[in-house]
Amino acid sequence: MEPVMAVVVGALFAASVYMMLRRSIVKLVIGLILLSNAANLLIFTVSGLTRGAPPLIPEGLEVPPDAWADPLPQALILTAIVIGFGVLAFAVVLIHRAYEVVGEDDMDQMRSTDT
Amino acid sequence: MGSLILRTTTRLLLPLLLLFSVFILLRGHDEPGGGFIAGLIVSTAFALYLFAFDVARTRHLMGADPRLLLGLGLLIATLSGVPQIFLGEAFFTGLWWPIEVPGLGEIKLSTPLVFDIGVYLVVLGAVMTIVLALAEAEE
Amino acid sequence: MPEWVISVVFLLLVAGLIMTFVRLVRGPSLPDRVLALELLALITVAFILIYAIAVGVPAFIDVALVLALVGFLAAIAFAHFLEQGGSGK
Amino acid sequence: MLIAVLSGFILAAASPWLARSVGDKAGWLLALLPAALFVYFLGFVPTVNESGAQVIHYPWIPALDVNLSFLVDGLSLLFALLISGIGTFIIIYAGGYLHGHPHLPRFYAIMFAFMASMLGLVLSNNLITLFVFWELTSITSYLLMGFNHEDKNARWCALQGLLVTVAGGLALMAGLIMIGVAAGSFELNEILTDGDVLRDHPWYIGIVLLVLAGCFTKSAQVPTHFWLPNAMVAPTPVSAFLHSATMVKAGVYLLARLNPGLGGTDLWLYALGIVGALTMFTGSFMALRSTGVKAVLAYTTIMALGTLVMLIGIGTEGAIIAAMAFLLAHALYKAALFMLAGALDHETGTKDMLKMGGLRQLMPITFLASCVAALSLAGLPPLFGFIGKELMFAATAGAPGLAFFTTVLAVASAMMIAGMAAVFAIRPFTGTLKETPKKPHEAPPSMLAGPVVLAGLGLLFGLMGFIPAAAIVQSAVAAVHGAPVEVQLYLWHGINLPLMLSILAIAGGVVLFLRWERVLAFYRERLGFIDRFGAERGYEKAMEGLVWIAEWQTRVLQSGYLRRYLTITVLSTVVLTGWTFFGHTGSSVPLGEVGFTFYEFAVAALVVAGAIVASVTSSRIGAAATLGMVGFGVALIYVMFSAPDLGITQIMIETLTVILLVLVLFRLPGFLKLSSPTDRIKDAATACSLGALMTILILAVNGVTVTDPISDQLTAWSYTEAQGRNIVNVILVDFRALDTLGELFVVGLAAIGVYAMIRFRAEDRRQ
Amino acid sequence: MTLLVWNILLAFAWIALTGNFTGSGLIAGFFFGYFVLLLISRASGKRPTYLRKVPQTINFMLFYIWEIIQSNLRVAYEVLTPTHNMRPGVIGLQLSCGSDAAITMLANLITMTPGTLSLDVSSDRRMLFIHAMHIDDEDQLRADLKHLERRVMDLLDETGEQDA
Amino acid sequence: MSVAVALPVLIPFIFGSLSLVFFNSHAVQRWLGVIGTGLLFLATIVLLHKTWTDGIQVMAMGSWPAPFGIVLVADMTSAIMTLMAGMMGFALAVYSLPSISRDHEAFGYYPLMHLLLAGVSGAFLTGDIFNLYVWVEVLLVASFALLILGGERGQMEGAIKYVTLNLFSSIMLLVGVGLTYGLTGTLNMADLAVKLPEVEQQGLVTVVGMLFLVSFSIKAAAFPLFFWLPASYHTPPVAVTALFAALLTKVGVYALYRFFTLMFGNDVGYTHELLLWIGGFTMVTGVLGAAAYYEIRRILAFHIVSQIGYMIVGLALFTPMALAGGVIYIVHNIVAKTNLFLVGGVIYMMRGSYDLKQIGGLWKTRPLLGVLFLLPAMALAGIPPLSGFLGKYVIIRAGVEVESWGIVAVSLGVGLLTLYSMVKIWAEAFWKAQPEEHAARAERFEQALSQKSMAIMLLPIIALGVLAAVIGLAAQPVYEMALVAGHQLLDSTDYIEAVLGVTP
Amino acid sequence: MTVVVSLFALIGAGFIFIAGLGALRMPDMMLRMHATTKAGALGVGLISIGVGLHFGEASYVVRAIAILVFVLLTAPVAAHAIGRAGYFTGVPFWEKTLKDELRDKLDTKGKKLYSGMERPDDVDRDDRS
Ligand code: NA
Ligand code: NA
Repeated sequence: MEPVMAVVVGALFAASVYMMLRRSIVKLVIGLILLSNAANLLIFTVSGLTRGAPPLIPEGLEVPPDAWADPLPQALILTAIVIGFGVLAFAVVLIHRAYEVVGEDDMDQMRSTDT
Repeated sequence: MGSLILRTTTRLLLPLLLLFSVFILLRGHDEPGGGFIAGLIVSTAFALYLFAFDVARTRHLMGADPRLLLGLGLLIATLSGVPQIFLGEAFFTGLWWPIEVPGLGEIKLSTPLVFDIGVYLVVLGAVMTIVLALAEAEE
Repeated sequence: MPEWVISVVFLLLVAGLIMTFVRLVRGPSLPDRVLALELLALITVAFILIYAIAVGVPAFIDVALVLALVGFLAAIAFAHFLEQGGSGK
Repeated sequence: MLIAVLSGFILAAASPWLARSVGDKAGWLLALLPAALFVYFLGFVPTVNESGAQVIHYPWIPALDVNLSFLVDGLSLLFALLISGIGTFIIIYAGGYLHGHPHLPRFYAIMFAFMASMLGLVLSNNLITLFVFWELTSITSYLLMGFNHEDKNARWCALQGLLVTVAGGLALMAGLIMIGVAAGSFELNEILTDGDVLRDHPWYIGIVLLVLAGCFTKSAQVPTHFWLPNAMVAPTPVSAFLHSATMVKAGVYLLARLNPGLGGTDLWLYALGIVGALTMFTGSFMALRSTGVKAVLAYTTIMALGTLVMLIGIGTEGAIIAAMAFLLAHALYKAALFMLAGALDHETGTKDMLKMGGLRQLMPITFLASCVAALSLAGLPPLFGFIGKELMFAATAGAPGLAFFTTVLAVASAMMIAGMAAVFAIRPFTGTLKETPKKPHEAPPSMLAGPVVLAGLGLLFGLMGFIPAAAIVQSAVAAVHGAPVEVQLYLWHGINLPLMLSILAIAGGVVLFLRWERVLAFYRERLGFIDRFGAERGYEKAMEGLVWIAEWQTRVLQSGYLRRYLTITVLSTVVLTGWTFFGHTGSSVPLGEVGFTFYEFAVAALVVAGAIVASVTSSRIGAAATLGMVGFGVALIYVMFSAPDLGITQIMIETLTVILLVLVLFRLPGFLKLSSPTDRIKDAATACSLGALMTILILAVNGVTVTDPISDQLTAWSYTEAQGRNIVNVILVDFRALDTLGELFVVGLAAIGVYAMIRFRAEDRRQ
Repeated sequence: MTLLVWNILLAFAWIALTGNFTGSGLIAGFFFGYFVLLLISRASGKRPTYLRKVPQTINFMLFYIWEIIQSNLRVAYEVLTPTHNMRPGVIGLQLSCGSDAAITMLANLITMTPGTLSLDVSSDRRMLFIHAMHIDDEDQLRADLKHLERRVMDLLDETGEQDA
Repeated sequence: MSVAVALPVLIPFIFGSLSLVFFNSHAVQRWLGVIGTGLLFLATIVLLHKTWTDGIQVMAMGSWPAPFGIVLVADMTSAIMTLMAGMMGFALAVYSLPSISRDHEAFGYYPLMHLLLAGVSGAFLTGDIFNLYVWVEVLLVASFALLILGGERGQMEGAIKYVTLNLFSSIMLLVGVGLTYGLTGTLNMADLAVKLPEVEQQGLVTVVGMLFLVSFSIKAAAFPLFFWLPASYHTPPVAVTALFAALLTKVGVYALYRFFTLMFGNDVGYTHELLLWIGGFTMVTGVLGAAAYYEIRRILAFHIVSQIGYMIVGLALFTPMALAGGVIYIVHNIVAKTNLFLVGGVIYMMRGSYDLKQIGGLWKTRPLLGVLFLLPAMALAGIPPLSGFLGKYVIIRAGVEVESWGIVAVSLGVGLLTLYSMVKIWAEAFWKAQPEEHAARAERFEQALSQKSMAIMLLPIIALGVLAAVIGLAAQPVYEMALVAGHQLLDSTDYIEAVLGVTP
Repeated sequence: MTVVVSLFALIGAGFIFIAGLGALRMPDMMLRMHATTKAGALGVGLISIGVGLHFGEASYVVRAIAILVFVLLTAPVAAHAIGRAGYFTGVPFWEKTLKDELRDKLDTKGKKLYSGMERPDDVDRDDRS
């Protein structure tokens, strides 16, 4: 499954970057959402995929039976998901405000600070 | 949203969601769940209430300003790791106090639990700060 | 549960997923997309439940439980959006 | 010694306060410091003459070979005496010249800082410390040049001087560091004892070129001489000080100082000899056409600097003697002349010699002092300037390989200078009294003390050459030459080639003086192109070019288009990583086992399809809905591969994201198709390249087997040590609680940010 | 009183969730339920009494499940047949019940039963608008709906046409 | 176990949380701001002192030994960087008192400031690569929020670019962390220093290193990835810009130092050659960018880019002296650049504009401010004996010693252009007479500025100006510390032993 | 027991398939909703019962029931919300739709929906909730 997931992650990265390269600020945000999903899945995939063995220790045992999925990447991704959400919330409201002050959903109109 | 049906259902769902969130919070150490997920669930509960009613009522329901919850949560989470230093342990060293309460069985009070409660409050405070601010702007 | 049952069940669920996805993409109105999304949430609940049986891990039921509890919120949110005057375009 | 050098800085800090509290006559009081220093340095003369160079060492940054070590030998002492001696008169003079100026206290402060820097420069034994003071002279002289800073021209000229000298200074810095590294020591007394180490080092040519770049710019050698006349925008006391004994002499000083270490090669000879001679000629040539009292002196300074550089380059014993004698002579007469020029300017209100005349009766002392100093400039006996010039002619005539070239230029220069000296001494004072902007009368004593004393010294030293010779010139020559030399300075050496050349030069000078109007006309009519094509134009073009390049680069790079920024960023990532993967390391992509069930594949495919649809859909809210689907798909993937906590979190976050998008998006407009098809294809290519890179990286890393991940230990401890059965949660709240804490703050911060964004606006509206 | 009932219900919900069918689980559930109620009691509203409704409720649930199954078979038929024989339309149903709970319950039940979908309640709560797949026989449809309303009202102890 | 190493993180966290709890009381927030940053400053001094006297400081959070839990580690580099964070935090808290508007206070300026500092300190001190990602996000989101406080158009536009490009950077960092875990099964930096060289496919290690290189280069605003900085830094209030200028890009630089000494030093010939080119181009493009502008904050913003180049060059040259030079340069730059922004803020308070074409006459009326500008400006231009000269000298000398002539030439040339920019500000804002057409506004602003506000703002300016001089003058101890830092970076034995308790 | 569980799963999945098919091929939004709400909810409900039976243990059974209850509770509310919003925003009906008694009762501006039975002295009862 890893090769399939590798392609999925690649596709998510590509889609997100493509979205971010649009002129629409709304698409920009959607691109950001996809980007963070892509990175999380990348970590998930690259540390190995395990089927049906969540890292939970059943009652009566001290470690999970047999092989279990690596819990550490899961914890990292969980953190990354939540961080991604925080950042996303900010970004969404930011584009909303930017739209309000600029009056257009067009990144190309937002150049006053550089030139 | 001025829908009677939604409002009534929300009144029914709200206690269930709140209870469920506490449940998810407390058992997270042993099964899927924990402070985050619980905090997110309780946030969605209030968000649902917000959609069914309005900002004022949601604020009233919550009682405390979500920014206060946010600050308190952060303070609790941070401070849950500090006192250990006075016992000569590193910050955030887990301390456990299994307490035998008559009729309740053993309750495992611990600093990770306190930490998780902080997490819960932070998530609730943050999400509701955002959602309420947005909804207020909308109104 | 026999292997073939699992396969058939998944086949049905996947078919449902795909058809729902087509509706999600085709729209044409926002409510159409939202109801597709709502159905997707339901199918996902079912999918997770079946998966829990297939691999024999009851812990996954909790995932389904959460989704069942909050899945309809997206629909409520979209409905709210529409009633606030959003166009969906 | 340390106190002696640094006292200037201390006084600089205190002088504004002192000047304000003492009032009018502060100049006289403040001059006590340089006077005391002069006496202090004078005290070193016998010691140095008897027991040679003294090194005084104070550690500063020994780990970096930077020390406050001072080398007191003939050369540094000569300079130190000139700086403190002339400095004394300059301070007094400034009190008169800038009388009543509101910023006079500030002027004193900068002046003292400058003086102290100059002293430090000439006394430093450490290359880096020397450079420190070198740079300080550039900065402080910048502040002095721009003293009349509300005048745009003054700012412009000051900037020019600063940039030219600092540019050279930076080259010098590299050169000095290279010397230190090559010689294995940054202490001059150690470096200079064995010059062959440097001369034989592979870096030698580089070192010489860098050092010359520094010295030539500082000492206004062609083609960077143009800044010096412009520096005349400074108040006259500054010009007098900078041009006679300090600042512009720093380059000469350093060349002389390093001569034992770097000199004696063909490179040194030709570089210094040719550039010096050309500078000498250029200075004289430009002086001849100047009508401003200060401009004339500025160009003659260039002449003198060229002469000194040339002489150091020639490097023979005679040349070094000539250099030191000329240096001393020049310092004396130039300081005097500048102060006199300032007196004229101060009293008449104009700098143009053509507008002055008949001032002899009104300003007799000025006239007398001018005559004496100008005679020294012209190189007439019995003044000290004559001795210097005689020695110079002797040296050029004996220059190895450059005799003819240098001698011809030297004689030509001497002619022109003689002519201009006459113009300066005679034109303003003779003839009929002309109307000037101010009503002239004799300058105050503060402004005459310096010129009179210095001009008098020129006469004294000319008549009694043995005094300077024995006191200081001999030991200075020894320091520059690197070996003891016997020096005797006389007016009369018998009838020889130098004398003939002197006579020739003076005769020519007389002719030029008499025909000066015609000369000026000739310059005006025939030689105007010099201004259009001179080196200064080059500077201006360089500055324009710099600004042009800067603006062009900024337009191109900082275009304001986020899309372009992002494209560059993404492509940088892909190219750098991709090249490292395939090109540099030649890594390969192992295709592991591709085992999957149909429903896993279906979910994966739906995620991809959803992502693609979201990116091409024209419905904004449709994209949000499709995103929700991608989110559910990702949650399913987490569940299918044993991550229930992730599945739940993903679902919750997805739901909240939809809520958020919905709350925000409803006010935004729909998508507009704004980019062109070409753009879209390019963007798709960019996007796909990153996607492909990530796919490859995953596959490659998946091919690496990890034997003992740290999570094995975490799993083992989860229940036994941390009392939790959900290992992921135990990691979150215990093993890696700090991550979680940080993440909480991220969420909290985002909430504050959102709150502020929304509410701040609300406040705006209310107002 | 109603709050107490709610609290007990929540306590049971708690032990159901935790799977901890012991006294301590019940106490804990009661405890947490109490806090939940404390919190939401801010959003005050009328609560019906529940205790004596248990058998009635079970009865009703069975009825309801049956309705759902019926409804689904009908939908399945419509979906699976290649041609559409539906005659859809929106009708307004005059309401007898007046309480929020009853209306909501009725609306939700209608949604889950054969070929009908509640759209909304009029602002004065006298009319429920319903989208139906088949309004060929509108009278029968209305009769079925009124029957459902009656059952809901029985369950919730409402007498009809009151509430003012 | 060292308590000191955790305090620079916990203190701002606690005070940030407290500020949030007292969200509506501005007076309390102000006090918390000054006290909290003051304590942080003290804590960082203690930390540096302990690190200097007792060696590398480590605390395993939660008592979980490395590499299993998260460790906080302070070697000299970390301790010095943290000290700078504490110092700047305190200076800016004081400066903020009169210069930050009521509105900013009402919308979370102080908590954001505390938490930004926490993020920065955490990033400097963590010994875990994922934890570094978390800290980077903390400081990033704090900076997002600070950036938009005020809600003006320019802020929004700048913020969009800032957010987007920095997020891309964070994602690359996250990807890099994920891949590193996939390669080694560990996240602890010291453990990685041991395990990365043991990976069979060494090529892949370098490849993953490139992702970190890209990510941190974006954060550090290195060429060609700096766009976000000039687009946004001049938009918020000057105290915020100063805070950013002081610390944000330095986190990127620090991370480059940490990663490309301790962990990704397996292919120095390649990676550091690359860094050298990046550093060179960064210097040149940055300084040219500054030359193109006539607005104080923009000039200063572009100079940040330029000076990042010097720091990267210090790393790229990869000798103890070069690394020490880099560390000194970072310290110097933080002190001088922050101070320049602060002076710029005072100029604004007195003239109502940052545009050099609209202001002037300051040298005539405000000589003290002139001196206070010259100190950091000349320091930045590398004029001796101020702090910048020390950094420049060490780096150039290191360059000369390894005969890296190209970079020596570029460094020197860039120094000249830096001076040009500083003198441009000086000549226009201080020397030039106040332009008549803007005199009315200037007068209005000057009158509105109270003596007390001015005095409070000048306090940190004077302190930092003196510090710039002290660093240059008392260079021996500064260099000794930096050299120890350089040695520790180059030879990771001590670091690994301190963290893992084993000698590699 | 396996057979029962399999049956629940199969039938449930079948209903979900029908829901998906309905979503795809029903002619208008309202009719699609009939399919998705009912078949979807029932399908999930059946499957969750199957899961409860499969795992048998009390806590899982309770959770399975909880899923069932939640779905049956929330699905109609979601349907109501979407349907109402869709109707209010004017999503077109299938051309074979026979009648629409709501059309003239809606006041979108005042956000009011009239019953057509209002008495003149009516207070706005909406305020009560
Ligand atoms: Na791997
Ligand atoms: Na975490």
